Amino acid sequence: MKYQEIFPVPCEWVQDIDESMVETVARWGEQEVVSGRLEHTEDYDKLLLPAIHKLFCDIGLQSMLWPEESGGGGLETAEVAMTVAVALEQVGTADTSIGFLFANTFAVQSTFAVEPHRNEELLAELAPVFCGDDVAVGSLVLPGYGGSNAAAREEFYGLPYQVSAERHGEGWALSGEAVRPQCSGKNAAVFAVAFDAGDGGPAVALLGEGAKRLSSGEPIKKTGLAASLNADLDLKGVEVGGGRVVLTGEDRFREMLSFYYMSCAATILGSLLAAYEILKEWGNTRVIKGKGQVFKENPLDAALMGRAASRIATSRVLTYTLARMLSRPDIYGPAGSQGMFNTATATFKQVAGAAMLSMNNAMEMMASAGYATEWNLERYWRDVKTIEGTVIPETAAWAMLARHYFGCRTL
Amino acid sequence: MKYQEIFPVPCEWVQDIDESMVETVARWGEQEVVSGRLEHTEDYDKLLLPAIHKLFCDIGLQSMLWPEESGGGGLETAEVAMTVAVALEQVGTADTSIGFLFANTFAVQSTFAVEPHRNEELLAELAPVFCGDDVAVGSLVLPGYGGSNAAAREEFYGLPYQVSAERHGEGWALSGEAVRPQCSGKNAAVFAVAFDAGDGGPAVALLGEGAKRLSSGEPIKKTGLAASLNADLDLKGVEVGGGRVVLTGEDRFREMLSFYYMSCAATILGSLLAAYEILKEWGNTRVIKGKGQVFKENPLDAALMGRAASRIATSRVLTYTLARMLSRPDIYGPAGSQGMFNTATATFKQVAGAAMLSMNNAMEMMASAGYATEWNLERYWRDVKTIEGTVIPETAAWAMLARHYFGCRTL
Amino acid sequence: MPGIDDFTRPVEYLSPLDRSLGEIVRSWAEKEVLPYRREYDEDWEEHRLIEPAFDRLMGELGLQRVLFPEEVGGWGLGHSDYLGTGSYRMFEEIARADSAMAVAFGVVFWPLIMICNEPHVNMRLCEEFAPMFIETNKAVFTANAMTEPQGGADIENMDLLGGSTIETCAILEGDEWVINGHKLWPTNSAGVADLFGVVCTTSPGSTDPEEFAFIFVPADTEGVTQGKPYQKAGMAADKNSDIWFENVRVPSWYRACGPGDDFKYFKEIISLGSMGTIAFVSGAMMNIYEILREFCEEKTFRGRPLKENDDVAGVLADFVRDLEVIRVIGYQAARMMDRPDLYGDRWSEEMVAKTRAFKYFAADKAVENVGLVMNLMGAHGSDRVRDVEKHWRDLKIVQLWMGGKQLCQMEVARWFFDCETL
Amino acid sequence: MPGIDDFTRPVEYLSPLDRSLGEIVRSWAEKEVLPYRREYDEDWEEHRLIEPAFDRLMGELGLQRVLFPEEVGGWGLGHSDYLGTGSYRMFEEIARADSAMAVAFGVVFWPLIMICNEPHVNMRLCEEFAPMFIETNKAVFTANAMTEPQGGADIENMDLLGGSTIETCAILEGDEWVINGHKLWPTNSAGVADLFGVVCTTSPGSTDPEEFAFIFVPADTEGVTQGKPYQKAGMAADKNSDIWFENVRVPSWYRACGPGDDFKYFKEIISLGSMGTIAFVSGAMMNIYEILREFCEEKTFRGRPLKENDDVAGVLADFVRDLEVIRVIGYQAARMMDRPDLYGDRWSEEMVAKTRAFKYFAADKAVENVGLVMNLMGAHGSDRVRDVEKHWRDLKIVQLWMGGKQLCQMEVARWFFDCETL
Repeated sequence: MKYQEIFPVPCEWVQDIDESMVETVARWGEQEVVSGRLEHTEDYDKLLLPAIHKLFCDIGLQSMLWPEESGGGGLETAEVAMTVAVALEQVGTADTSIGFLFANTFAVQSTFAVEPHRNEELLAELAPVFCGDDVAVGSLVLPGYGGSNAAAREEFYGLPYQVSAERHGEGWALSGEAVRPQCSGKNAAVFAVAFDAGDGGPAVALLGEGAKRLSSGEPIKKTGLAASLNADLDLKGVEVGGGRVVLTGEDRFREMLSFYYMSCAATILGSLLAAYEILKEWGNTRVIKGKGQVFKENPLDAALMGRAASRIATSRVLTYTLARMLSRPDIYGPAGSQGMFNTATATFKQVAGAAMLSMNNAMEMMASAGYATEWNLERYWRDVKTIEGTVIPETAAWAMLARHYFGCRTL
Repeated sequence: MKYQEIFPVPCEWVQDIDESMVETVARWGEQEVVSGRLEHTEDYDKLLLPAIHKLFCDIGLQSMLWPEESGGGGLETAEVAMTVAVALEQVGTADTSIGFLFANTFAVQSTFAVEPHRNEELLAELAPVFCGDDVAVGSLVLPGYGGSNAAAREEFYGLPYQVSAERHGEGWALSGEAVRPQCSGKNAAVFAVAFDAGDGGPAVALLGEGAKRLSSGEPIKKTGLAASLNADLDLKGVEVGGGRVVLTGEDRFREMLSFYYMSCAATILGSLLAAYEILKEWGNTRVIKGKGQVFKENPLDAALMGRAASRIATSRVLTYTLARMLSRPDIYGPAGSQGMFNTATATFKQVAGAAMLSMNNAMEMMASAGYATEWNLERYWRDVKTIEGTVIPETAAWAMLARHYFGCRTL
Repeated sequence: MPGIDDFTRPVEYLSPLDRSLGEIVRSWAEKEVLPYRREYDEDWEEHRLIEPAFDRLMGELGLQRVLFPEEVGGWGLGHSDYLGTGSYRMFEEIARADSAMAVAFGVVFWPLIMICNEPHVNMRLCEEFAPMFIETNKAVFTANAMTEPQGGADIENMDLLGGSTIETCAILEGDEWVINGHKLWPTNSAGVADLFGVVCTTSPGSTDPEEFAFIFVPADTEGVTQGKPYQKAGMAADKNSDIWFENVRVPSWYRACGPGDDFKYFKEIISLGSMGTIAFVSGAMMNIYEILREFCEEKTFRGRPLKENDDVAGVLADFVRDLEVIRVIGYQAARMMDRPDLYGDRWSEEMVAKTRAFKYFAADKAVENVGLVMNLMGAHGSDRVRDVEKHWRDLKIVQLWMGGKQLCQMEVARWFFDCETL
Repeated sequence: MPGIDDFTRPVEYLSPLDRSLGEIVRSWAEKEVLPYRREYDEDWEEHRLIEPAFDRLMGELGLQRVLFPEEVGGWGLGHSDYLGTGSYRMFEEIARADSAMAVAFGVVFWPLIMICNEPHVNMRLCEEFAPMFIETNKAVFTANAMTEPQGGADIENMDLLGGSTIETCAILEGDEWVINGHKLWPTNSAGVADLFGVVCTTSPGSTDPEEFAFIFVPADTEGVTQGKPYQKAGMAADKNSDIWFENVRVPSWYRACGPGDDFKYFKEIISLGSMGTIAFVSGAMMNIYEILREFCEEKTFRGRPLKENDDVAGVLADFVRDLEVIRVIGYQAARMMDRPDLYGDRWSEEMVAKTRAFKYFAADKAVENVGLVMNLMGAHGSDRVRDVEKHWRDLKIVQLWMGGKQLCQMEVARWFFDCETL
């Protein structure tokens, strides 16, 4: 494994399939991304999309949960969580924004394609989408802050759903204006939209790209995440059948989020490792104080490097441990339990925080090379910051954790 | 396990023996310490010593590595690392300063009583000390900052040894003034003294309490760690035979430190869990804003609580993972490898930093109750701070990490 | 070579007394406190070492008189243009030696603010109380009895709660107030103070500012009982205890400013208390700077003095940087107290919010920095012979008083963001 | 309801021009910048939108003239008592709209400091260069060519290296300097500036202050070549590129102050640059405050406006607290630049260390706070329509220029702790 030796992980948990995944994705990163990554921020069509296509379709990340006979990877159980984690670590190293697309895609798929929730009907129905030769990104539509745009008064841990739902036969009609998906509002193949199902609690329904009465607005300009062509959605009573409602209930909703947070943590971990390489290179080659000192031999810079290394080492252990916990519900209980969900939240917040701190420090050390596009570092910094805020607003994260660990009732 | 359910750990690594250890030590904590802990800061002889005796002798922590036939616990392999970790978590919860004594004791013993370094001769020789009915604390004498007191010019990663050594037959004569041990300078049974063995690199020799030409000065007043009666030592050419030199070489020295750092991290983790309980109690019972709000329902306080919980959860995973890595050299390589040593350093620094941050926040929330002795919190805060600085000076820690992860040569 | 006097102060703001106040207090501290302070931790109950030092400063040197008007024998600081900056200098110099002594000293003026400061001088009470401070060469203390068992900082949270949580009740019977209640934590309680300023309500549960009463109670009045001092993480020179008021009777004119004005001017206690706190912080940090200079020259890492290690120097730089900043804002806060004509009334919501902001900034930064300094010092950080660990313990307490950090945050947000329910 | 004008400033320090400068710039910003700045990121190479706004501010409104002496048509700020506080106000108001514009504007004065400020006014050069700024209604820029490829901040690290690392060489041939060298990164390079101040050595490798030369070079001089602008994380209005000087010839009197004095007064560039940076920081933060007010009133959590959530309010409070602090120390720094008679020479090691301290404090706090604000805003934080993410990117760059954080730390530690080898 690429960084295995220098930053130890609980390697006893990593299986052969994971190791070969790492190898494949690392090679993809070298060949498809790193070689031309400077340009990627600018040209989605010419540069990013081909790399995504290679990863999602040719290597097959988007179809790994489908049966081999449909052209998928044949992974069915929660053990896939570890495979996803190690893959995303590599993807995130190459291009964090592509990692974020796959984190979303996996979280969407986890609701119907991972045991014990495998839904053969849906798998068959969506096989043409995810096992085909077109990139198929899944994108979550989660509760967010309320305000003039909020469609519903119901909340998930204080955050209103962006979409309101009315019963429509066996299914629902979904409505919402200026609904912001996590990614790829312009071009996701499937949106997994959270809404309130009344007594059933939170629910998630899958909407396809071409769903009637679903439209997307202008592309959003944002700090980072070049691979995500995001845009707000308008849902004007979009009808969705009961079979497309992939989950209901808090436990199932938390389970989806646990997988999502883990995937995002792994993506960010990859970013951190990329930043490590950039900083290491800088530290080895830069000379300061006249010609007196190789950068890394300066005690102040080295101390910051030491701290960064420490955060990487611990972030890595945490991410792998979370992946393990999610991959073995037989040992650790369901991914949607309060405990697992909160561990996932804590891990995501910890890893994202550690990454931002380390990247900020790295930029401070590299000074103008830190913010010049040419050295690549600033791109990871923008991407991680965007993920950190987009996945969950800070306030909601801590309130959730307090609720669980301190028994708060009104938060 | 006491906090198992609320803060998940990689429980697949915890064995039956560890679980029963937790139970025993937790009971000890409740009965011997928590009931009268307010007084413990003041009266070592009447209150702390009996608790230490019960833990070290009756429960047998100090003899767990000796063969059962000598009256020991019969633990011989590195797997004891996990047992030590879970025990120290409980000890640290009850009284962090007692945990620190055992962290030292175990680190000293790890040099000659854990496979593959078991030294039957020394085990037999020291059996009367550690398997008897008197408390026997081991205490490390490590390199520290130089200055007028520094005895030697040789350094371990930039820190000079406190003791200088001259060859004396098969053994050595050790000298040093105002030598500061990690703990218990007044009353440790065995000091493990680090010195420079010339070409052999660092070495550690065991000195008994009554060694000739070894004397201790006045007790030191310090911020915390009531159970450690510390004092500076004077070594005026203390002779030590070759058989008492328990290790030589950087690998072995790092191995001892890896065990030590892990043990200290586990002790601090216990402290953190105690602080969690205190804060939880406060959050449940305090009412603020007139009678308007139970403390824990205040979003600002809850957010700080959520952050604290997040740090506890991640600190726990990190400490257990480190213990696992040290306990299975067959999987993870020797505890003295650069990688393991740096993971241990990173984990210790991370856990100590997380603990200080959480305790500082908890004190801020509890205001005067935070600093009043009566609420017990301030004691943990003082103890952890003392450990954080005593174990390794900050500057040296980051330099070590940078050296390893960034290949610095002069740090 | 730069020393503690080379940190920036806005020289335009300094009081004409600045130099002499500074010299008096510094030389007192060098002689009477620094040589003994390492023993203070064990002196927390008895004050055998601490009391004589206070006698010298407050009684003999007379600094307990400064706030009173000249007419009653004081130095007139309360109605001068240098109330803030003059106090800042004294507090800072004392805190350099011992921040608990600084707070015990500063609190002497805290209730007296209510009667000595323009525009609400209460000359009758000044005349009545001045002699006990002036006609003696012993230290005489006051205490501000605010906090109650049920609500912690609720009393200070005046804008939200408007005094409605105060349970200590004062009922006018003829010419006397009859006071009943239970207070906790005042600095200079546990038998130290001779005079209390007691925060009462004349109608429990009311949010009417008119019902808020600030009433003076001599400590030897019948019905006043004080508990034993609490044991704390530090600050031995600052004794705190419970105080019970049981049918305590004092003359009706012992109410400081009267209905409405008690409530209004009580906020001055908050803004001035916050300002004073910054001085305690910068004083302690100045001493740590002195200690650090010595330590980092004496100790070595990789064979060179610590201060020549760039990483160590980074910690040192951050420390002095923050001390510079704290001192500049401390003096700005003091100036704002001195010149309400330029900056607004000391009791305005704006001044309360801004001084709270500066106070919790200073305390937070100090706690953070001293924690890092201790880590830098390794095993020497927690060793009492270096005195840094003492400042560390004390500064944590400084950070937490007056309602702690969270209350500061709420008051700051409330004013700057116009919040209503915090 | 408080707004951006209610943050504290030391009113005693303000320049008589403060109000009018503030009004001119604010109304310019509202009209010429705020409506367009969201498009600036795409305008980084061409400056199609950015240039006209500069023309209006600097050429038409004439603010590019302020530093020059009145005798040559300037406003005389360089020899006034309000160099610092006057500049602070302008910089802050511009940075509120766009901190890259503020730096591009501020840098116009940076090389001119060497010839316009007392006590080292070089009237011959003032006369020579003033017309290009004054006889036009177009924006005219300068640039300070300091940094070189080999050493980053080494040039600014003057006390340690004494100019020994400068490779750009100036040789006197008759009445002309012949300059050869390669510079990187100056603000207003990539073709923007009409005039360069070039840091040279007259003897490569020497640490003799006399060999340090600061020489003016008009951009159109033969042998000057500029590269294309670098792409950066933000700050589109600030163009940076390589500059090559190949046998560039300028008159011998284009050297700013002469041997020894160039070295000495160059430190004024550091102290004034640090002071200006604080203004960029507080200006950007003021705008974020405005945005936050709106956002936290509009968005809800648990059904209530965000600002009424105590946890959110805590973040808001910390933000305005730090902005208060930054502004107070910013104006203190500006005052120290205004009144060397009270605080010491602008080029003294003390002023360099102290302004560096204030600068890196301000930048660190801003970066930290804006990061937290983005997290608070959730998905809206990284959305360009809120403008916070723009300030976040820009402020990071502000933090890193002039040698970045570590160099500031070393200079601060060196002065306060008397270090020798940092």
